Amino acid sequence: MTKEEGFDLFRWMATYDKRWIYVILFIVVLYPLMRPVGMPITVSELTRDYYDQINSLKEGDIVFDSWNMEFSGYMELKPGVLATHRIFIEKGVKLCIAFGHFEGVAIPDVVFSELRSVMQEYDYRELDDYIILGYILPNEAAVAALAQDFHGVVRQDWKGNPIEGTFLDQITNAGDFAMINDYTTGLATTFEVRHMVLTYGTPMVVNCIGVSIPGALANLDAGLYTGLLASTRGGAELEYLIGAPGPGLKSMDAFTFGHYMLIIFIIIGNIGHYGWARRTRYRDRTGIR
Amino acid sequence: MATFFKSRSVQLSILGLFFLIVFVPYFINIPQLEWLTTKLMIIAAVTNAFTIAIAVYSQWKRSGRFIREKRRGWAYHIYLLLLMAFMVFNGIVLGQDSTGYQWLLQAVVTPLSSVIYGILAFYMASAGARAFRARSPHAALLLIAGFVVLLYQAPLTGAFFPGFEPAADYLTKTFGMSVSRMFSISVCIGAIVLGVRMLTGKEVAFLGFGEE
Amino acid sequence: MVEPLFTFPGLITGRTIGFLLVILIFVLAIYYMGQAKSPYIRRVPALDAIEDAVGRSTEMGKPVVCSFGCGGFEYWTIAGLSILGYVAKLCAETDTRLIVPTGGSSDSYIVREAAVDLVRNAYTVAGKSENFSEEDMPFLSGEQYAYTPGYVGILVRERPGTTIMTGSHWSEAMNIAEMSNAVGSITITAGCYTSNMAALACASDYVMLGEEQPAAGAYLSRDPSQLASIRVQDIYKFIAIGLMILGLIAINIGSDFIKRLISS
Amino acid sequence: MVVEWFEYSVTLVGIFISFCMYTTLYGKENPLRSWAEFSYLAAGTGVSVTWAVWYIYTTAIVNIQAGDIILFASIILGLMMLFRVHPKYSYISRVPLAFTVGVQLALSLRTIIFTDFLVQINATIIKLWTGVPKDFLYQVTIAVSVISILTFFLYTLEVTGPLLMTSKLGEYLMYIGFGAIFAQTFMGRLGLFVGYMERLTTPVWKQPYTIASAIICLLAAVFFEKSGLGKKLSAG
Repeated sequence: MTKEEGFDLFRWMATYDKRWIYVILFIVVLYPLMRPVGMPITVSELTRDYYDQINSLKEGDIVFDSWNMEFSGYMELKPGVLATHRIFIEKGVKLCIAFGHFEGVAIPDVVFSELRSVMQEYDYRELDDYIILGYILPNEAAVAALAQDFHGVVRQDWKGNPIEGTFLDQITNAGDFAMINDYTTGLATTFEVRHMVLTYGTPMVVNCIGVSIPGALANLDAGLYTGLLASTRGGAELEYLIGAPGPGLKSMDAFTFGHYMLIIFIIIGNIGHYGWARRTRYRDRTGIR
Repeated sequence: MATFFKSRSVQLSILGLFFLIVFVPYFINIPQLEWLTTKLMIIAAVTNAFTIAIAVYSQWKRSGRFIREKRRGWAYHIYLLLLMAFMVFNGIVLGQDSTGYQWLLQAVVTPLSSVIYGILAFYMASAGARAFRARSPHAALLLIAGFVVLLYQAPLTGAFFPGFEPAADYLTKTFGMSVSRMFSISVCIGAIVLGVRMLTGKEVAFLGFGEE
Repeated sequence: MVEPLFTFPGLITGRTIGFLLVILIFVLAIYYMGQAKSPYIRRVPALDAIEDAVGRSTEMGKPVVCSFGCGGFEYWTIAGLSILGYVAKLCAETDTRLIVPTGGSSDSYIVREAAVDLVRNAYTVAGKSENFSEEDMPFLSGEQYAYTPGYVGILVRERPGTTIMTGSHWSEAMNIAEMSNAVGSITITAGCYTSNMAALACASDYVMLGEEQPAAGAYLSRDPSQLASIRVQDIYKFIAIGLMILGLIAINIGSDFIKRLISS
Repeated sequence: MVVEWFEYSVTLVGIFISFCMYTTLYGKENPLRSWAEFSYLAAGTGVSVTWAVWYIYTTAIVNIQAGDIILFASIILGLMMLFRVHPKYSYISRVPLAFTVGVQLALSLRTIIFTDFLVQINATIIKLWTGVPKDFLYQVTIAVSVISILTFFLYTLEVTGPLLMTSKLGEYLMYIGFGAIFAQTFMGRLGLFVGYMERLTTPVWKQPYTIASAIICLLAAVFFEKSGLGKKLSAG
């Protein structure tokens, strides 16, 4: 655009430097996190059904607690992880925790330090109430073997403590778990569906990231999942449902601003496209479509 | 000995034999094989875990070449090899609770994992802003459906415009779910046929059968 | 779940139909792979897009970046390798520099060896073996999130005219597609799961949806086994369509015959 | 609030190295980004090697010591697998490769026909009218969408006549689905970023370091570009 043409708003809308989007996204996310506004939230049917499934567990039920997420995935699923574990602790459910990624090793300290007060309140202890087995789901063969002969694969927890003499003595194969509770960015979840749910019929609830929701909805509709919590927003709704505000509800302001920012930029882009690009026969440089 | 390892028919027999031992008992009740199939799965799982060493070797080979030939950025490769060695030494020899291992895990690995994965929000935002155009009927449908679901997902919308929730629910639980279900149905057949190609020796590149 | 329609002595209940369908795939695949005359396959639009894009890069004197994914030897990777072979042939014939980022997962090391042979053969067949450089096929680590900045770094440094991203890519696909666009490169991608396809449909100049990628690979390679794969998949799509239509008709007039058949 | 030195140093370096990697968004090479990239590559590989060794120890060695002698085969096959990169003896790795691929293939092929084919088809076969208009609308939409989109992906026959119509319908319905899926994918990515920013701003004592790191790294990225040092000091 040469100086003579002067400023053309439509042209700017079609060709502005995209890095402005990055700067604005930083601002609209960081500001409400530091100065929360506290906006209302509605609870979806999906989250209510998920809550009913978790709530149906009784004291002493043993749950296969599968953390199929990198540390980055935990950033998205944090609200759901904290909310469901609060419910497990309060109900006295026993947890058998396994990781599907080696970064999983950094997550327990973060989770259980956030829940320290409720754990002390209900006297919820490692080895008595929950056992961390570590990164034991590296590939499909590992999941299938664990499902078929639990004690043939695992004899100690992630710190080397023997699991003999613990509540895991009641587990011989995947069918002995009351439920599979899965937090996932993908990884070993598909293998658990094939070799635990399909083969042994163990009910499975999943808290998945946004990318996995379409596939998870198909499995929920097909009966392979019995409950689904969708990404950060699902976790925030669960926090609201159980009356325990946490990182999820705190993030919802930033969530709203982030979505509205994208919508505004899409509108700007379309106005610029129709107002300038099409008018000047600006040949799409690829000429393919 | 070498001919045994190099022989294609021997490799395909191993492939086929262990395939059948694990495949058939799932359909035909052969209790005697249950113990063996479990052990074979554990052996396969552990054998797979060794491939990480190939990753480290490939990285050392590549960085070594950068350093030997003083290619641009060779200093970074020295830093990489030293830090990797330090991390492996701490993790395996001193144990995962050692201060060095935990420090690097919490100061480098978890933050950068979060950044690299989370940076996608920016790329999706700029892709949406740049490319979400109603350029064609398809693109217009994609745009409208995306708009409705985006608006619903912003929690504030629900408080003022409750109408978006049923619309977004319909779009995600029918069209979105159908696209995913369709791909499962068709892709799984491709995966099974690929298995047939491997078992019948038509696809053996993974066995390194460039030459006989 | 509904009661199975029938049980077969010796076969575990509820898995009979699945067993028969897998056996049928084996039979059909072996039959089509053994056929002298390859099954018909229509030319997919992706190939025209690839040819246009490589031609444009040649005109601009810019390199082409083509990757075959981060996975091991699986469905999408083999399609990606076939397309890589085709792009390598085009680049060798037109003396256009080809850069092939490799790595990305613990399974990708083994695929890299096959990819190097593939590209070397393409240059040899074109009589340009001196132009082949293994340096232009860097191994960017076995870690997805170290592979991604490595790949992005190549795009930022080399500023290719065309970026062709096939095979199985996961979340890094968006990083790569957006950076490819940012450096002014024509971006051709292939999605291997629904969320990627939706996002790449936005971010790319051309996106291969679902099986268009394996179909393109089969069309290019003329490899009987890849052609057989596409053929068997089409047959099973008709089986799926048939089961669903008949099942819907039956169940809505009061008979769960099809559902019980499937559950046998 | 006294913060222990370990947590303090880990948080400070973690915040700063994060914004070094965020300079990727600036789109130009700079040494901060290279430093972050190589740090992650090194430390990330170190952690994955550590856990691979741990997994081999706990799943093979511990069980062998407990009497499961057959698992000794996994150590032998694993060591043979390493020959993959040997220039001369790489053929030795074909036996463990053939074995692991054979087992893995059986595990997926024996179940994928159910989870991805039969169970999905079965779920689409459902009573359309159950007295609830909403369910009727949902079920009809799902049935029509799945069937018509399937016809869009046929390659070994010319798509003409009625098949062309359903294929065209399938394409349009697929793009509606893509719109919804794009929005869900964006929600997921935004959730990831917001979740990490929440971690960098909680507790409150982290906030000044987060803001400072963001500004410093942005200025550094601009400086390295304008001064031309970025290209020189960053990795090849």
